[in-house]
Amino acid sequence: MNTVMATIFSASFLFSVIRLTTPILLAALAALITDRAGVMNIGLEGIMLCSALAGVVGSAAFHSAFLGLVFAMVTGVVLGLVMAYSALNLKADIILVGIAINLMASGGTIFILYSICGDKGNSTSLKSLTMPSVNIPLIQNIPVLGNIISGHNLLTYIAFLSVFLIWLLLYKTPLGLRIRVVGENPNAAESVGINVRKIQYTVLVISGILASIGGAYMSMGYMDKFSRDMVAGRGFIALAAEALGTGTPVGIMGSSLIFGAADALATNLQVLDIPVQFVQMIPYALTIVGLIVYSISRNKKEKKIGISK
Amino acid sequence: MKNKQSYSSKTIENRFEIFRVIVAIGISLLVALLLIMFVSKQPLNALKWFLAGPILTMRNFGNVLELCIPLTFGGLSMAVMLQCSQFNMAAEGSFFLGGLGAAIIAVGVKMPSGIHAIVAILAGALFGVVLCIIPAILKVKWKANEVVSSLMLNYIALFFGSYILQYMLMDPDAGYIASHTFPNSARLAVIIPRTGVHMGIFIAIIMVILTYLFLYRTKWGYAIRITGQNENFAKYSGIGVGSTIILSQVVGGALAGMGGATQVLGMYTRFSWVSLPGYGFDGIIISILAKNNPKFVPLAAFFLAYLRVGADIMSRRSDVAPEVVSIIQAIIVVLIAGKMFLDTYKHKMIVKNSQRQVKEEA
Amino acid sequence: MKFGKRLLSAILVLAMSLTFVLTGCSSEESQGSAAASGSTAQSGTEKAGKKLNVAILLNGTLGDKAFFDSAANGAKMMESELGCTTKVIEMTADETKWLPALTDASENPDYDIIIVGTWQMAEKLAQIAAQYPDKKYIIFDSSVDYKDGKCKNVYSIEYKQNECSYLAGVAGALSTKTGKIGFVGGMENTVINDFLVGYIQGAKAANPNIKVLTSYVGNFTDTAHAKELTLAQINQGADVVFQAASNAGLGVIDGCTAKGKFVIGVDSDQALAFQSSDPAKANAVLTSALKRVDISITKAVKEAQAGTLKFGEAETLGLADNCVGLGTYNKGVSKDVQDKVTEFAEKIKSGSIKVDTAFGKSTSEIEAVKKSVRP
Amino acid sequence: MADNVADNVLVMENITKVYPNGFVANKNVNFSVRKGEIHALVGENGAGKSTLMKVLFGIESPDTGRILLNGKEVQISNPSSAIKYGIGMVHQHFMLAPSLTVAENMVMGIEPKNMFLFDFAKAVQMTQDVAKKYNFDIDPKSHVKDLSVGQKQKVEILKALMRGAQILILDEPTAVLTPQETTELFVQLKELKKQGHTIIFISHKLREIKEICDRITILRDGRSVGEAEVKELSEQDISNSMVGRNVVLDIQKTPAEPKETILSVRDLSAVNKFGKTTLNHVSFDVRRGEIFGIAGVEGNGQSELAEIITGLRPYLKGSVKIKNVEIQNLSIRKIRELKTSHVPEDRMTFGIAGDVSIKENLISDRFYKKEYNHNGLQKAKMINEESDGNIQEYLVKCDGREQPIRMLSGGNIQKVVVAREFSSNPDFILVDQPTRGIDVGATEFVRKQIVKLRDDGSAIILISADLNEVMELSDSLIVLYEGEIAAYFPDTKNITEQEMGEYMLGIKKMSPEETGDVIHEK
Repeated sequence: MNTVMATIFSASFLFSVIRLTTPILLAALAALITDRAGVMNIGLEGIMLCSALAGVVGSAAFHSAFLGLVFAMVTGVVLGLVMAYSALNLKADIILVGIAINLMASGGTIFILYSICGDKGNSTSLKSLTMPSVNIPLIQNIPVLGNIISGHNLLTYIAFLSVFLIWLLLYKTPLGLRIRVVGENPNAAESVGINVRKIQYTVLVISGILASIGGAYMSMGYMDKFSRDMVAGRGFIALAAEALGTGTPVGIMGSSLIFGAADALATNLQVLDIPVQFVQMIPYALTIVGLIVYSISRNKKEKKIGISK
Repeated sequence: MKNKQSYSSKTIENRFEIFRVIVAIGISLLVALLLIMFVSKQPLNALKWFLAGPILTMRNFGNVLELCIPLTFGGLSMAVMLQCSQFNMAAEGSFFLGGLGAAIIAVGVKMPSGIHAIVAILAGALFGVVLCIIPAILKVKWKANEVVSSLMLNYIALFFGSYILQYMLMDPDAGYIASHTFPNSARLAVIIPRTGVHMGIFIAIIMVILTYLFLYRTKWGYAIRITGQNENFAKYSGIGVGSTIILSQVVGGALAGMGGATQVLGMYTRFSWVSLPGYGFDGIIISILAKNNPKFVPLAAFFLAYLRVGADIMSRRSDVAPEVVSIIQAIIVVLIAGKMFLDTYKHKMIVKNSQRQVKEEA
Repeated sequence: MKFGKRLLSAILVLAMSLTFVLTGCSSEESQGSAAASGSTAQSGTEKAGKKLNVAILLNGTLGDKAFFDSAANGAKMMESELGCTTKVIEMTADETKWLPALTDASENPDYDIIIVGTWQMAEKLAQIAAQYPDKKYIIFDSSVDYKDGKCKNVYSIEYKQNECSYLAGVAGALSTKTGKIGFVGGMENTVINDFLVGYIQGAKAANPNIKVLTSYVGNFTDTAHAKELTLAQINQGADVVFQAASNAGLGVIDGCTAKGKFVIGVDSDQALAFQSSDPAKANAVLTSALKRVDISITKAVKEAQAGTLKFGEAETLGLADNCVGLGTYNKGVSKDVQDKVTEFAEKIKSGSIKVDTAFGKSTSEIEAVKKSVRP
Repeated sequence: MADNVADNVLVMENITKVYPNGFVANKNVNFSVRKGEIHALVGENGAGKSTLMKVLFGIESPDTGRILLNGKEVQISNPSSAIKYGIGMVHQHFMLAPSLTVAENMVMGIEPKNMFLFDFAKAVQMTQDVAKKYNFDIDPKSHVKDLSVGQKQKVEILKALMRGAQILILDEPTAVLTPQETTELFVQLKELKKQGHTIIFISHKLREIKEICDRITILRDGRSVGEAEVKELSEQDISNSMVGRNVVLDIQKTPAEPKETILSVRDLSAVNKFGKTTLNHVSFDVRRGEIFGIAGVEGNGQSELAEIITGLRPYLKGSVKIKNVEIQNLSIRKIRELKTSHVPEDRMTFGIAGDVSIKENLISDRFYKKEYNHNGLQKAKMINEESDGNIQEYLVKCDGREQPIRMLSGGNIQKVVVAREFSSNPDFILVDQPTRGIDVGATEFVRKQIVKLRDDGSAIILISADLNEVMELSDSLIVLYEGEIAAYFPDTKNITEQEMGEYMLGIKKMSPEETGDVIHEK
């Protein structure tokens, strides 16, 4: 037990929390941006998986990690557009579209992987590249903090930078204002000539980009290869993180960090005498508890202002 | 003889729905064919096995039928829940727990043949209910989003099931994580020799009929459908909306649980699931294909099973990976769920028809 | 009226499914006999010592750089060394597909020998082998039940993976500087735990005070989680980690590479596997606990081609048969350590060391083994 | 009209609008507004005011007619182009995003930018500027959700002004306001007028119109009855032109023979979510065998009253008893089991489930009852027969009982609702806007059925915004004005429409003694 406590308060534990938070954070931000415009994107898991593969394939084909990332992002954009077209033009239920994207991704990535590499497990035979890790000058020399904050993958910094960028986008740009108006009162948006469908297309594309960076992180940062189903439910956890994040980028960063910490904890607690399965349950159980607490508090608030009985 | 008749608009809509489904399936198959052409060195060979493989031998056809069984249960489960407009993904977890529940009874209790299997399946249904009811209660009580809570619950169900399997059911002499073998009294007998088609197919057929009757012939099913269609109307009519939502999830969970139990007792000799089986998510595809109507669920299940078995045979006989099916499925779901897909065409049909009607009257 | 119509259609559905059942039976018969006669003709020519046509059915997917890939490698060896025709079929991890695929292959007159692997396939193979008595089968990593003269057409290969993991434990314990070594398994199952039990026993033999950290990924696919577990173990002081996690094992190798620690590969020689594509990873591999599926099945097919293979029997291959063992050593492993390992290997071969196994152990007994070395 | 065209900032000529369901909302309406005036647009519900304004604001396109702005013909195809032409509209339902600040709501769609960023400071400045210019007192940085209704309305007005609105349409702006807020609004409107803005003021409240409007256009039944200077007309004049009847309905009915009291409401009060009182100590009785009309301009408490009596809305103060049973804690099903029915105001939202068949829409209130079920299954044959019977009896024009109800016309949908609610032989039924938006044939049919139901011994509440209907159909009636009973007429025969108009529009009010007669069981 002491070892565990010592581990939890070590710098490398906190380092791993940040590392584990990265993909969840990116996907949760992707969920946030669509949610703020009144669209629920549950296809994040699928978008992440597809772009994880795209990043690896792209970096191997163009011999550039950066172009690999771009290729992953293009994949995310395309999938975002497909979702938008299906939901907004064809008027399919957005939840069903999301499920369809997820179903397609888990099989489709294997199909493509097999067609390219002749391998269904992973992309070892592709000489793919990874995004570099970055040591932040000055900060890396600060004793404990340096070990926690410095030395992460570039995409991790992009993830945390995205919190700021999304905050900037939502609260400090004309587009952000329009997104928030569309999410809250689409009639109000229409009445001043804002094209609601265009805004929803835009957020699905942005969401696709964010999720695709999260996917690329899985295969080009966290790992250096693609392997089947490697996203392993992180897109779903991100939905939960978004639901608990009070609808703001900073709140979502907080809830994502909690999930990252829960995940890191679950990893470290495996050395204890508890059955592994219960340790593995921690992040998911935490989500449900969080969801209940959040829903209760929201209902109380609504009762106060008299929206619901 | 009149060459062209005018129809009531309902007839047009019905015919159009069939037409829409056919077009959607056609488009998705076309995409699949293009993909196969693209990746395969012998595309014609691959195509042959893909499309004709399942009916070339009785055994292959048996594979289609045996896959129909869990898919039918998954489809029925989602049909009941979607009829109430609830996106409860816990059917997936319920399927898994249903299998576990059946295994516990099969391995842990001694009973005479026949009764044993029935009790095991009922236990599976109960396990399924316990899981599926949670998101419903959270939603009715606190308006917690059922999509998020049910997705998370699936993982919890999986880990809980693994724990039970590992610490209570495991056969240490097995070379992998698996329960002790099921006694014959609990197993569902194979009914077509040399295939895996088992008694479960009758249970599935019975459940299709019962679910259809439940949804369309009982007061509970009526309440579920009305609530799903228009909550305000249901409330105005005096229907208890909250309890109806919960009821739909209970029935859906029970069907998923039964499906898991039937699958485990029919297709396995031991319980050895260590990951979610996927039939709950498949159920969504099937339910969408079947327009959430239990009557059409077996048809949709058969279609999907045919595709999958075809793809498996193709992968054994050629160089195309069977995962191509997942792309077909996604396209079908989106096109069929897309209310506006081919809508302009439908509109034209109705307008033309009404013009014809006017002419006839004149 | 309407209801009557519905009832009628329901009855029709029932009737149709019954018809399926009936016609199913009849067409099945002709199918079965045709297949049987086909294979009889085939087995007639087989004795002439011609190049065999071999099907290898894997109940998983390729790409693990370990167990299944090793079997696929065996196919290549058969083609190049014996001139066989081979076909590797992935039946995937979906258990319901295994029986159809096996039956399918058995009915295919082209195949002379069908090879399957793992414990899960044993029961299914026994069932099928009885239905196709003229077909020849080889099963690796498990044995069918030969009691009462059954399975005369099946040859079984079992491995003592606990022996190679014992040696891996010895090598690990001698190479660690911290006195702590790690083990990352895919899922907690008996074969994986068999590796673990041997590993712990070997490590204790080399260093009685050794501590072993044990983690499981929970599946065989989540590489990221495997990496995280590895990093956590390294963080807790482990500097050599043994992976037995199939596809997810890539994450373990990646984690060790990133942190400059050693990883012990599994099944295939993973230093060789990464040598060309990723030298950094190859350099992190201390050694690999080999289960030479490729060599053993090739050897069996070679004997079959010569007509000397003992169908109806099981062989357990261990260190003595060169079918399990350690792979190439990292250049950082000293001669002393290598000699020490060889010493232990000799003792196992001679029988003076008996390696423990997870087969037949309950979960709590295995927990006790883990507890004995927990830090 | 052509004489002072030069003064007319806006002219709408010969506007005709026919909705797809055949309803003619505007028939050759002419409407002109002079620069710098406050112009009242009045008319009963359904007279065509909203449609005319929707045409002006580009939400609906007219079938005939043209719009001239400052003498030039313009095409207004959507709200954006209306805004461009300097037309602003303040909707009854506010077009605001509650969680955003006032400044953000003000500038949405025309956000000020600093490089690529949204310039919040500039938005605040813009808001302050426009507020100062028109002497509005508003904090640009406060969140809209924290504002009172009156302040929200100010934001809406400012929003239009900021976009350069010269012509401002206010759709019943005072309906949601407290008297104090109304006074404040009028001060501001006068200020706007002073600054040269033109205001189109839609209202039912004659006192207010007399107070601030210069000229008035009265619509009735989709036509323009005329326009005039407000000061030339008395409140009575306006009321008379508004509520005048074109056709006197000929409803065959015998005098009512009221029997025992079925529904009794005592001291019922209610507030809406903004805290505004919508019902104020309302008491009345409804007896078996009478049609009890509730008249009044919409938004004077009728909807709340209907929802409370039918169990859709909870109430805290007062009592509602049906056959001596207090319904405060009863579920809707329990209330219905007291043999009550309800034809809802919004039939598409509450009255039907569109994708479900006619048959199944016909049984939603009774499907669970013993007589409809046998051994767990519904009695299909009986339900089918009953549906066919209802379809026949209520003359529902359809392809058969299995047709999804959404395919029917509005009138036939209403017939299905009426069939369901009437065929249960209720002791008490509340009929809310029974003929709104449906064709003449269906209207006549539904009215006949209401009379028949009365003769069969039901107690009926009829709520209708159609004065004709409520006067002709009811045996006795009350008029609701601002949540209170303004008048009670034990016999509708002797009422004149002028009188009704005066009570409905708040010109007159009966004494408590007079209205107290509505309570039959003291």
